[in-house]
Amino acid sequence: MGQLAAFIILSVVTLVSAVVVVASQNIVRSALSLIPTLLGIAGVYILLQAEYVAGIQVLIYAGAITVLILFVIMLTEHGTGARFRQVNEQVLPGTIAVAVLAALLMAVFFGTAWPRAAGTLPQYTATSIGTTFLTSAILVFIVTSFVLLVALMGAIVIARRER
Amino acid sequence: MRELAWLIPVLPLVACALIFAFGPRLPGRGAYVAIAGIGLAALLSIGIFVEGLGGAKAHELNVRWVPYGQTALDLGLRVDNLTTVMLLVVTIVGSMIFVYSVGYMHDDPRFSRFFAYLSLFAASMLLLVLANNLLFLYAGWELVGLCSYLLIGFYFEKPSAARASMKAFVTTRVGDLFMFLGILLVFFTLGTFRFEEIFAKVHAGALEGMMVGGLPLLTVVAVLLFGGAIGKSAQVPLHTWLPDAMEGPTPVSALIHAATMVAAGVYMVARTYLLFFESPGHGALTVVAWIGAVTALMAATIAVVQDDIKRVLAYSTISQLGYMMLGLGMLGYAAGMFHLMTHAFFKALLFLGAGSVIHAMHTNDIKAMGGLARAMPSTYWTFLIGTLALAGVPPFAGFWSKDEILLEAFHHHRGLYAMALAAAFLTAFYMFRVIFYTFAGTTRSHHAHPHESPAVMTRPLWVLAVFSAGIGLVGAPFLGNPFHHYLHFEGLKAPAFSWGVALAGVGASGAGIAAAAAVYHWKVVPSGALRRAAGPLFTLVAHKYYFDELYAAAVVRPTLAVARALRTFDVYVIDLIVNLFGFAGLGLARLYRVFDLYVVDGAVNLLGWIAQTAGGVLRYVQTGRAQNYLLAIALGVIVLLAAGLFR
Amino acid sequence: MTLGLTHFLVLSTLLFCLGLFAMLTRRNAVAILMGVELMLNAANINLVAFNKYVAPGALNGQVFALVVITLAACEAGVGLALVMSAYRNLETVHVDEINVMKW
Amino acid sequence: MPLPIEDLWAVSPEIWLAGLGLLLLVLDLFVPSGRKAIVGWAAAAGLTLGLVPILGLVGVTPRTVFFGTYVVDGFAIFFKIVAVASTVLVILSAMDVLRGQTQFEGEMYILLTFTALGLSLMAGSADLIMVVLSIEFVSLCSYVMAGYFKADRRGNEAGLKYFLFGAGASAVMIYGFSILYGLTGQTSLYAIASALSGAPRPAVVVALVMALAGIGFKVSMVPFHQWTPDVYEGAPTPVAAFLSVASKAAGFAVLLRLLAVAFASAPVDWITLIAGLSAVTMTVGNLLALPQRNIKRMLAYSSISHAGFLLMGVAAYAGEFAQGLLYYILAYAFTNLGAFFVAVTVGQRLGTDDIPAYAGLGERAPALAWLMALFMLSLTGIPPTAGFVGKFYIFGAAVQNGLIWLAAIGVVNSVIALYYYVGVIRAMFLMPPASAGPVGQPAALQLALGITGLGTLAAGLFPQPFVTLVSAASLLLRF
Repeated sequence: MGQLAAFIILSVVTLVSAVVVVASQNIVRSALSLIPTLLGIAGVYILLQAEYVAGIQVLIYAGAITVLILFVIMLTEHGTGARFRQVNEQVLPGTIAVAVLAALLMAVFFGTAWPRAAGTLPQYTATSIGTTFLTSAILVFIVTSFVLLVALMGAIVIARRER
Repeated sequence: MRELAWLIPVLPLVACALIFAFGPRLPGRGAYVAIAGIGLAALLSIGIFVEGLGGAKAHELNVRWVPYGQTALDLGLRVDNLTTVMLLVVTIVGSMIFVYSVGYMHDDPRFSRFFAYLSLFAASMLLLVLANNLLFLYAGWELVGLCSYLLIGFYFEKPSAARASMKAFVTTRVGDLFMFLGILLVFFTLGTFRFEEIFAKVHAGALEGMMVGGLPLLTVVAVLLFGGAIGKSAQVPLHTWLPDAMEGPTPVSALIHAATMVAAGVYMVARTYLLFFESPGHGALTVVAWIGAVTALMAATIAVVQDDIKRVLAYSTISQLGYMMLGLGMLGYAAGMFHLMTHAFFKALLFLGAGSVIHAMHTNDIKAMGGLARAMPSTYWTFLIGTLALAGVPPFAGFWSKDEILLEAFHHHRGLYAMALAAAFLTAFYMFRVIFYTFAGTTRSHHAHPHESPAVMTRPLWVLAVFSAGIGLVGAPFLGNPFHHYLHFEGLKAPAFSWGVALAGVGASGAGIAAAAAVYHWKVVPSGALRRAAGPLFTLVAHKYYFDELYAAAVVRPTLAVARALRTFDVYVIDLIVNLFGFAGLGLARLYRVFDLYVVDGAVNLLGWIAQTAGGVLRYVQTGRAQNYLLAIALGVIVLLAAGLFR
Repeated sequence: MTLGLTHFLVLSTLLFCLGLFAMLTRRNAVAILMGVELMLNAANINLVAFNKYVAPGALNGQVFALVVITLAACEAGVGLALVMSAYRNLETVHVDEINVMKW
Repeated sequence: MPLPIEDLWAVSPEIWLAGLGLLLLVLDLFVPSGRKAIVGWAAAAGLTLGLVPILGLVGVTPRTVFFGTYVVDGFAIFFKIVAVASTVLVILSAMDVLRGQTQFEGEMYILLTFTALGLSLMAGSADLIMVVLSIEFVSLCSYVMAGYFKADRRGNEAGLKYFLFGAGASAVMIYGFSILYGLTGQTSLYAIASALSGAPRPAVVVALVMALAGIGFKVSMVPFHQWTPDVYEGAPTPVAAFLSVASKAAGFAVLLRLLAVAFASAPVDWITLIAGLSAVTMTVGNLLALPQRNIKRMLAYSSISHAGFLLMGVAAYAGEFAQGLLYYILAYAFTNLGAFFVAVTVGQRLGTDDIPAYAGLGERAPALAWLMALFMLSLTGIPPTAGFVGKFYIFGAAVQNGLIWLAAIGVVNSVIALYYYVGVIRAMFLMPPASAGPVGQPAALQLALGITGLGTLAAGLFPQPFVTLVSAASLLLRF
């Protein structure tokens, strides 16, 4: 019961600030309210006994990515800010499409009997995740590092000015 | 010798590659190389033919190409009696035209390129002829189409030439689509492309009783294949590209659009004759015969009103191809092929003669010519021989082959026979119209100084003239018809020679010549009644652009014109016969031209137009806005979800 | 009523659709990117929730989620670099104004 | 769970490619800025050497390695060969284009090398996480390469559009994968396969469709195709060539593995779904190609329609008979790369990508024009070119699997396609040149053109060795 309450509070925080992200006329406010959204999701992860994922979520998402986004917003300030119309002419078709998709997804999710496997999550997921990354997900781990490398390189190539 | 048959297409191909690689630096700016290629191929073909006369067996050479499951696509060549006849025609006529082109194209800046294309064409055509399976045949078929496209548009500076090349390509592709479907159908029902295996399986009844959409499968296959022939051999209703194809250089018209490529459709029908023959109730053959007969008659009427010498010959070609189809359709396997052979020689001769005339006069308009007989004796005499052969005057070649077709038609279907006979009359009429306009009388053009063409052009004319005069004798009944002994279809027996049919044919030709002479030469009924009677008609013919206007306003004018013509008919009943000819010719011609211009072209253009328009409208979906694309993703997902969930 | 899988799925669906909505309607490329981040987070909620309720025996879902977070960071880096580079040349970050190429 | 050392042998090609990329990063530091072509040649040579470990794996017993996250089978090896070989060719073609255009010339070759690694990983991925990771790997590199010419407005636009579209599509795909995970509790495709047979149908449909969005984006399948023409037009031409061949081929590898393995016994009729998408894709691509005047846009739409033909191969995939699809990919790789390389040459030398600029190419550069004619005919599927054999196989597979209607639509589409392909031939041979003077070709490009031209002809004239290769490769590991 307490969990449910916590979930509801976290969901409300997440969704309300997500609505602000999506709908605000001020792009800076959008970016800033991304932080409570992402933190709310981190809380949801804790509810789901995924402390490690929650931690990473806070560090990378709420920390790094949001700061990066704010940086770019500041750097491109000339083209952003409240002076401009923030939405395009697709609001109506977009709304309809999103509503239809939401309805379809909800209907399918509610109608699906998800399988339940026996077993419980380990007590400390961080250790287990570490073990997983070094055993069964070793390839994933290595490839991820290469993806980070090329993303870094690509971002530098694109962002640096030509001399 | 037959083991060397693979060299026949390879020789011109090598010549083509050499010319492309080294161009004008080769001897004769490439022409000699090209002539050497086709000439050697001709010698080889003659050798193989002689071997065939000695009774050599059919020879096959097979190479495994694409493996497919248990079976495979084998590529290979087949040399049998049918092949040798075609090889002979293509290489000999081809050699003559190559030689002639040296003179005709002498001043062209793209001289070497021309010979490269010609060699490529020869190689593709020989490949088509030698193929031992449908797929190889189709490859050659498409390649000759490509060469035809390149050569019609050879003078690409002229917009009309560029347009004509595209029209030819597109129109024939419509036929090819059917043919390709037919080929696929054969492959997926019989599991092979090889003629020998196909025939064996069909003969054994592999397709018996199989139906497609209520029709016997075999008939459907044969008619689909025939669709390709309709396009390639310019049969109704896909014939409209051929007259426009005359935009190409004249040797091209002679080689590709008269003697060889357009005959490929006829050859293909003969090649796969068993499929047509075995179709229940000869259903497919009936289709072939009717299309052939309609084409023969219709094209002949149009030829009567043409003033462009090449266009007269083009319509004549269409008409004669119709004859060949009629022959094949009337169970005259040998007759059709015989006519193909004789026609190749005399029509090539006529085109080259026309080219010689054009070379001298710098115009295509026969009305602007006249009196050339004295200035160009070689051209005149050879052209006359070709004309007599085409008109079916004995003992020239055309008589023997045309007589055989008439004979077959007479025995199998009187209605088709009548149409063929009428076409024979018209053929003689329009050809002598050309003769009288071009060679008789005096020059109507004052600034032209006609002169005989150089020997490099006239010699090929004489060689072809000799063939046109004499080649028919190989099918002469009083010599025992050796052609029939060489080339016959299992289970078919040619009807015996009939004096009556022969005389009727000669009579039709004679009447045509006499009518032409009466009108254009002796002018026996030139003034007074006749001029009044024929006046409106022949003024119409003379005033070329009057026709153009007429076609331009085709919806209203034809009715008016018919009305006017009818009034003329009423008033001058005395000149009934002249009028009758005039009407039949003009009215039909006009109708057919309108039909061509607006219905057939319309249908072909419509297809293109629909595709273009659909593309043109659809492209605006591509707005260039990223978020429209993102919306497309969302909508795409929704539609696919809906399709998956609520199917 | 106790907290169950369906709750999380509803949350993720709503978040996904909000992200999609931002992607479809916001003119600013950075805002579109934020929409993408929301969608990825929605997927992550699914993954972690399924991991707990459907297959708690292994940590595949959480590993998947971590990989997605990493990829999101990479995408943000490269994407924002592209936005910057476009902004320098075209002087706009509004994607509906960036449509030279079409049809 | 100890790390299985013997599995390292199975990923030796990937190790080589990764090491090569790192080596080139270091090499690039020491090469002075005017001579970055050295990095290019080194990358091309290294990638060519990379074919050795790949070929060393030929004939390996199909199996999964690294705890079921990765798979080595003939199928994966085939796509690795295609990926690495086409990357080599693209690097050869890119050298002339990049020279003097950007100070980051060396980085492009490194990115291409790493992309080849990503493509190889896509071909062998046997786990949802690996699939996502490798697709994103390739995508991230591709976004950067598409927007590589930063001073060019079209380049900026191409990069940004590609990124936005790709990010959206992959977000949808990842969401779909999360549902797939929820339905099965597994991420390995092979484990999913068995778990999915009893799964509730609606949720499976959702998972499939959403997954198709991401992969459909990679292979430019309608309706996830719209980025294609804009990105091809704006990106550097060698990159467009790369996207149209290498990344599309790898996309098909993933698509087929996902469908044929994970969804093999799922309660959805994916064959009909893919067949329908195939018909729509080839028709839309063809119709839109008709009015194009820019060669890169035309080739973009044509590549969409070819995606439709390839989807026909996917739909007709039954049992062990993937030869049609694979042969088509092989033929398409040679032909389309060649066509793009001609476009590279003409674009570099004449400074325009408009088809009318090809007028008179038959006189100005006969070899180039004839090669282009060959590629156009092969794209149409006219014998005796590689494209014909590919079409023949793919139509044959479709007919054998009862998709006759799809084959008929395919035939009609190939006829439509002829119009715009022949338009190029017509421009080259039947239009007067705007200016005289020959069109030169740099050596590296000539090499690339020669290889593709030879391949197009050889795969049309002597299909037997290629068929052997393809038959060996059609062994897709299935449980």
